[in-house]
Amino acid sequence: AATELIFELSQPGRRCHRLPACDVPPESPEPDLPERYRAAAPPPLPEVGEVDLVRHYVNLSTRNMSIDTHFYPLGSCTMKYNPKRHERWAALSGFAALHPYQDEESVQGILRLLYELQEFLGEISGLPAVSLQPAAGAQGELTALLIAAAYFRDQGQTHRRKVLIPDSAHGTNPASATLAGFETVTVKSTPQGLVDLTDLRSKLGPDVAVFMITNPNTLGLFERQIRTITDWLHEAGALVYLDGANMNAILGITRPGDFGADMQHYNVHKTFTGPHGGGGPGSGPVAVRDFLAPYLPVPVVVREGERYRLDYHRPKSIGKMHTFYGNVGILLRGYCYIRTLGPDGLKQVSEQAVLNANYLRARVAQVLEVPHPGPCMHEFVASARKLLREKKVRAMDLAKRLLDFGIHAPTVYFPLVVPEALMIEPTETESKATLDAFADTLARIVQEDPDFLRAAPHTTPISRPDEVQAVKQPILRWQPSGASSSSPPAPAAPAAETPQVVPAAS
Amino acid sequence: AATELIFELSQPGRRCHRLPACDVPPESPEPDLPERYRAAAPPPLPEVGEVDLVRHYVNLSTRNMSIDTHFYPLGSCTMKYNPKRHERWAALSGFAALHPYQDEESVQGILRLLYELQEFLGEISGLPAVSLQPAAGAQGELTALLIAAAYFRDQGQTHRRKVLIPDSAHGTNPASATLAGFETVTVKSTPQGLVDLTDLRSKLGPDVAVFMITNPNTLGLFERQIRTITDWLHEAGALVYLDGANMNAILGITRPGDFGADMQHYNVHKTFTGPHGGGGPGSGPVAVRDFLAPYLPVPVVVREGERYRLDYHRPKSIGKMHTFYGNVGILLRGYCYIRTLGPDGLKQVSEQAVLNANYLRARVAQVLEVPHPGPCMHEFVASARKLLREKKVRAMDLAKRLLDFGIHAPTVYFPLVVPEALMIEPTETESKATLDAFADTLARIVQEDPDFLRAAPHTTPISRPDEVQAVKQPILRWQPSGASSSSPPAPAAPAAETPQVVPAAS
Amino acid sequence: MSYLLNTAEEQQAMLAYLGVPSVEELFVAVPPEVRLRRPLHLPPALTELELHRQVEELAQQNASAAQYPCFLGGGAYDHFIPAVVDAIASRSEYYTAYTPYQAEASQGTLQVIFEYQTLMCQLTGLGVANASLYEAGSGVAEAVLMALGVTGRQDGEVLVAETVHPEYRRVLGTYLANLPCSLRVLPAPEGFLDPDDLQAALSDRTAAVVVQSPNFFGHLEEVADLAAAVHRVGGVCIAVFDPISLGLLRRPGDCGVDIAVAEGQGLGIPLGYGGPYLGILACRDEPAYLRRLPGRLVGQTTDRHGQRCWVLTLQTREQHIRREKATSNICTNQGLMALRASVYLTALGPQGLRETAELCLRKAHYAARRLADVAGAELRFRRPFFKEFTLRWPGPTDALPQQLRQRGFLAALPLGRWFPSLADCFSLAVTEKRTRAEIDALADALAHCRPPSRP
Amino acid sequence: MSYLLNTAEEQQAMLAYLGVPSVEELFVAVPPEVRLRRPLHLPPALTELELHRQVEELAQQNASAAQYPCFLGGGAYDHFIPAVVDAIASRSEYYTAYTPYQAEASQGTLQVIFEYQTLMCQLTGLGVANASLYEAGSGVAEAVLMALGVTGRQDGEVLVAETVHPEYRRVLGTYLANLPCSLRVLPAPEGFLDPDDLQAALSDRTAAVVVQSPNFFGHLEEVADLAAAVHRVGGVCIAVFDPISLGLLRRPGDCGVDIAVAEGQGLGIPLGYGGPYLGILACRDEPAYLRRLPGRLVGQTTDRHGQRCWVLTLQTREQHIRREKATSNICTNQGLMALRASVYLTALGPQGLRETAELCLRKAHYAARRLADVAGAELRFRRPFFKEFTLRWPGPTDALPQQLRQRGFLAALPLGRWFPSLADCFSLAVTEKRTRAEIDALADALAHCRPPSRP
Repeated sequence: AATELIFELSQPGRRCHRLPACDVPPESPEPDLPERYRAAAPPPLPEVGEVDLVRHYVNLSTRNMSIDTHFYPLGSCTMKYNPKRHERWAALSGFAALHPYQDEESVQGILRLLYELQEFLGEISGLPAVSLQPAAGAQGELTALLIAAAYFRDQGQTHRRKVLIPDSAHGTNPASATLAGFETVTVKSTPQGLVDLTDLRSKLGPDVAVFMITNPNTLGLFERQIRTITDWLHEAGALVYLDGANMNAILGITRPGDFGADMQHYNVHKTFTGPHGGGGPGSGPVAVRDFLAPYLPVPVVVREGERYRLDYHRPKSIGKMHTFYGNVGILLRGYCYIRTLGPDGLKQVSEQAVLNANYLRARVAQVLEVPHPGPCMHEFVASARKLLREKKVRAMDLAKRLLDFGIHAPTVYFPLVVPEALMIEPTETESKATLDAFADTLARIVQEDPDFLRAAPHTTPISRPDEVQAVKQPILRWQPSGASSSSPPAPAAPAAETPQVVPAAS
Repeated sequence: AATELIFELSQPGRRCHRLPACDVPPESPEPDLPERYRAAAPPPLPEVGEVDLVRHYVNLSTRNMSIDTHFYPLGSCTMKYNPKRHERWAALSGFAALHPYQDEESVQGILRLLYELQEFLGEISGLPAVSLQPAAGAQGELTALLIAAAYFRDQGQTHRRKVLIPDSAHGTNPASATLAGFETVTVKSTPQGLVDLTDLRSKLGPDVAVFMITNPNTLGLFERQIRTITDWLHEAGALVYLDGANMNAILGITRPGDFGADMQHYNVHKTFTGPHGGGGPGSGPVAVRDFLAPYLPVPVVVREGERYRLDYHRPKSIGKMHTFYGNVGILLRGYCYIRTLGPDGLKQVSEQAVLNANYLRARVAQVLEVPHPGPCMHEFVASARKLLREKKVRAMDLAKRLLDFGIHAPTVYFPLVVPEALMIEPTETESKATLDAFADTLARIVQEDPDFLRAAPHTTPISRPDEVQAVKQPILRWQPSGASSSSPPAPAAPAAETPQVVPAAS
Repeated sequence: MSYLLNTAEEQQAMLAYLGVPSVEELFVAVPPEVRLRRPLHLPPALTELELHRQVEELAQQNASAAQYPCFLGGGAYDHFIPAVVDAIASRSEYYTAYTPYQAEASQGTLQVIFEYQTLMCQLTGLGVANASLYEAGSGVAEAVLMALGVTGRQDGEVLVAETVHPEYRRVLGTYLANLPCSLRVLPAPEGFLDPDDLQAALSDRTAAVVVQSPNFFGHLEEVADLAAAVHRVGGVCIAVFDPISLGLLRRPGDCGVDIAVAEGQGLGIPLGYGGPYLGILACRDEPAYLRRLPGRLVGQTTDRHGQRCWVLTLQTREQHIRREKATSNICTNQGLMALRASVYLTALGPQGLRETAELCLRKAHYAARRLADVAGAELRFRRPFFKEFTLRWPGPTDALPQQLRQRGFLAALPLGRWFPSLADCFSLAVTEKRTRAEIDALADALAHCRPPSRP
Repeated sequence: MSYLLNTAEEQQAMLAYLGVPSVEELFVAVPPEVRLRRPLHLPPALTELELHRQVEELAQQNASAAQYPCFLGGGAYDHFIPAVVDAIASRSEYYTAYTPYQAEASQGTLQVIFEYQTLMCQLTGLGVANASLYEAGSGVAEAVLMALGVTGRQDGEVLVAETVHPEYRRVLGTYLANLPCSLRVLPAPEGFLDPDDLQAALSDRTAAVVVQSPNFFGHLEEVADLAAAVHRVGGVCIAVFDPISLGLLRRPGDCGVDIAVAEGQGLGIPLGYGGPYLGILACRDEPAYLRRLPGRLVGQTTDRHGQRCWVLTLQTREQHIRREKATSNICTNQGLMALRASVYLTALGPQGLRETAELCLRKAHYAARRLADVAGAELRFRRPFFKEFTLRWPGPTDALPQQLRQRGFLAALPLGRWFPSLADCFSLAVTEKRTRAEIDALADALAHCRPPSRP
């Protein structure tokens, strides 16, 4: 019954929410709404009672794994515990019921909070100028690239059309670069999983605008040559952008500004534990060096004595990325997190995240190949290549089988540079006991019958959905007529070969 | 893992909640707390992290059936939908953060709400004097009986020592009567499930203080002779007490005060949909005739002009049943419910509850014996007697098997006057579709293999716990030493024969 | 109406199936002469939006402890509630379930209660705890009823210290009104029960002695000495405790108490204008006690697959089986409140409970020093106290709460309504939530409340 | 620290297993010269109780729509949020899960999104909706990027009505800054886009036309006529709509719109000082559109047992597979906000949505009549409007919001910051929450704000 769609519960005439009678006098002398604008009937939404609605959505919720119910070592996503206190605070009406166009005098509390958060993020990254506006990491990337474009335009360097991106980068990097109007150039990785300096050198030139680097990178490795890299870029007149997806490894340990980045984004929903919400909302503030500050989106929160205000008067600004000021509700949670942890606590977060990852890496290395030398930072990538060769068991099969043990699957088939990749990020909020249980389970699973593994999971509500069918005959909405959809066949883009599951950068 | 006890997750030194540093100067010149009062160590509570705690209790919660997830036709318990708006309102700090000893001027809002609720409950029952103090139905019963005792004492009729109780009554009735210092006398039921008037007549005498009647009774039947019964009692100088457990059937239809009751309790958590909370908190206000008002517990909320106050000056009062004013949080939900439904809505509640019950009764009667003639009121009792005779399948087996279909079991083996009883109360907040699904499922189940039924449920996290073992070797707490408990053997009272599952009156 | 599901069409279909023309026909058993022939006199139905407005207005007509620092005590305390407690208690699988009769459908609630029972044993140092009672006042009454049974002194005497919360004493009196035993209050003019005074009152008729520590005035009683004295005459010692205090104080079980009772409100339960609260009851792990324990119990067992699981057990004590012979008429527990207390204690852990108690102790003592410095005020008693203390005030105390509220505080519980001899006294409670700044400001406020015409 | 799990002993055990003496050793890859050798300059850690106090103080330094009747609009509206929406959205299985890559572990989120997509199709009358975007402003930009691809007019012209929210236009400008297309704003001096003016601006270079109805001033545009004109030159018509208005108004799909975009905040999402909100995007069910749809999509399929189920699908449009060739860089959706909108629309149903829209319409028109009666005020435009309208005021409007707040209202959005020619104008929005009494009181308050020295 939980799998019935809400539309299938609809009964004409059934109702849940009711509205008060109208308390203003009727329209006169002419109708308020000319007939030509009026729909004959309201939209054909479902008609259900309150108990139907509640049972439907409550039961549906239990068909998810989540941090609150399971270990969720989804690499690159930093699925750490989401504190309940944040939910209580974010719900305070003094925040939740603020209209974005209230006069500034009436929102001094939230402006102060946002101002302080700007300061915190500037300090943590070593990049002092911050915009909280981007609504997600990918939008943060785009914002930074638009800032770079504006900067070079301002500098008369419109010939800088290229953005260099390592082959291990998140897909958002090249996509954002394209969207910002740049051409992308891929830089190779070494067998050790780091940027291939020779390849980088060969691609550096006067047409390069930005190097987008993820550090620690998506293999969980810190770029040992980071200073060399950033020095080269700066010598070439280019800017260095840090993809901040992996900030959880380096809080208080090292700062992007100190290792040569000029711009970075944060994922507040990762590093500072905004709840992931089944896919969002996220929040992707950007931090930049002072010389790039004029290009930040408007408004920026500024302080004048004891008052705070929104500064829109920034003539070189790229403009706006968001109608209002960003995902304030998520920013608020990030603020509370930073204030809860403090400087020592944040450093301990990274230390523990790295310790957990290395411990789990060492345990997993007893079972699966871990292709890159350690120590790792906050995550690591294992490979099921050998299992595939020997038993035709794929990374995906292991991932699915883990679900049977109440463990969410790691990220699989990413980064693309590792065959049969399993990308594992335990985070600092998991205990040794949980890590041991994961490793023990994995060790047990790899011994299991290959056919059994290829049919896994065996205990979940569904198992191995037909993704090819979903693409070939897309059904993207429920329709009253019955089973088959009028949706057209899928677009011609290549489909069948592509990996089924890949990570979100942002 | 969900079945691990929280104690088994404990790790010495692990912590969740932390306290601020002390901001007052240290004690001086002598210590605040003499050594002889101090414990050497704090209690050996579990030591867990916040994510452990949250996962534990969130996962545990999903091992319950509940109204929010399943149809829950538990007879006599009125498991209707609990509106979400009530939870929002009860959490308002203007209610939730009121200290019971605040000065009256500072609590005019809640006093007004409680005053109005007293008025509402008086009007609904036709018994105008109300105390909101009893914390549950059973305490409401006791309160009413203590009022009766005080009244008769006041009247010089201390010879009235007996309380008459029908054999179909909830167990709380005789237990409350005993606790109030009365002797109990059982009155038989007729084969039609109503009070046996001849038996009643024979037991009526000058020593009778109170007749406790449940109407509609626990078979879901309205006592057609209710006026005769109450007239007889009044002629005999006794009082009539109505067990209000079944008020959901008669809101706005008939009033206990109008059919001759002198006192009644309400179950706010049933009739007015306070959430049942896994067993409580409930709320059991009593309503009485004006001549009994002086005996109500103190305080009563009174109105003086536009102000409300707590009236403690009631010299004939029985005293107090609760340290403060009762379960205000549940009363508040009841108030909101009555204001949401209004007079017409409450009547429709009963009409729909009765319609649902009769419809389901008719459908179930195709499958199981329904021993008493209809129409029923808001619930009905079916019997699996025939199945037991023919297939050795018991009511309990059907109840357990229903769980496999996502339907909470009805109440079984109650009332005691029906062999192999299944007591079914659908409530008004369930749809015809849900009732049909129940009836269809039941029809399917009775055809199933008896061995299979006797082993049911088959899909729940556990199945058929050994209740005899639980009684013979009671383990009533976890102990660090390991499996076996130091708890002593059980008390000698008869155990094995008693029904496993029985309903709550209150 | 908002929560009714069936449409007019469905109702017609159901009536058609039943073969009756209208719902009215289903009420034939209700005699016409008792039918209500008019609408109930109740206010008209309101939509969620309308009622939301009205309910918010009612809430705003109260001055809450969320706005005003609260120094009120007397059995209800403004302790901090960590957000995890609310988060877990708002899981609707807990709050919309009922009594866990069907173990297979109720392992969540059952395990929570089993854990609660264990936590209460850990907290009190006693061997058995029930699944909870309504609140402390009726909890004391239930404990006394147990003691009457355990001692067999059904027509004996119950002694209660005057320092026990006066409303607990009153509830106890109400419960015992029609029973053969007698009830005697032991005076405590110095704010604690002197063991010698108890000794003098004990006899072989003594069924139970009820004490409270920290007591109503906040003072610590000599519980171990009192319990030993009670035991010497074969009576049962019942002690009311403050669960928060056990972060620091010796546990009732370790002091020889037979039955420990407490108000569990401080364990993560909102003040809520007095309820719903949580009645904690724990006792010796002895058959005579267990047999007479009121309320529900959850026990551990195994299912047909051998899995560990939990069930309601020892139900033969209870009303639904024993009817008039039951140990009590109770047939619910405060399930959701027991869940809150469990989450609270688990969140705090031993160290957190200790630190909370330490903060209460130190802040209360700081407050006592500061307030006793206010001209005219003085500590009424010289006894060790935990988080609550009593001040004498030069003049009547009835108007003080309102005066202090006007200066921004919920504070001062005048004691005259229960103790005429203490009409010039009031008590204050200080929890870990109170800051030094709030305490200092309260002292200033109190200084302004001084009646002008007194020395 | 609060959320770290491992004790010192466990950390030692882990280090021992790794054979390293300290955590420091694990950071060897970080070159010493870039290590931070000092603590971060951040405020010290606070416990929950301490931070609770500070955060509550910050919240209280704001004047919220929970205290003041809110008549502000401009893309965010104070609609009523039924309690069921909060109850469902607070299920932590929803809010602590992430992107549903593993379908077997994510059917809850996947089905919710599939239902959301369907609801958006039902609402808009279009055939496809994505799993949601960040909010309306960037949603408009994404729609325009789609249109550039669909028409193949990558270096063509994008026309935007001046009546489209100025911040949506500004976001669009930011997104398009480095792309070959050009962007032109079509003036609308009378508060709506005259179809003749559009006609004159259209050409075979026109890739997309963006209109909004109800528009930024609250007025209804002639969407069907505009769409028809756009189609005649082979362009794509993008319309921004107000989801609440569709309880009464013709749906974008029924007016011939190709891509409909909306801010979904009104659908059960708190005002929250501007975010997180919900970007709704729906479009024609045609391959050219589907291929270029940004963001996630959930599709129905069957599992290996033949059960109906849901998966993320058509991922070959997305960045994680197509990288620089992706249709957009988006790799999240606003999952939790889409859930809120779904619950909201389901709770309202067709009838509830209609009644809500009707109340907004009637109350807004009542308010317009009342406020235009205030001496000196007048309606600036004479166009049909839905729930928002523009008043001309005899004098500068900058101080009005503060003046009205001091009289108890959040009201008046001065338009001068976006439209210098409307420096003497402000807009007001009226939702179903506003009462006649509040509207009347606002009119009184406005009368008192009149600048003294103007006629």
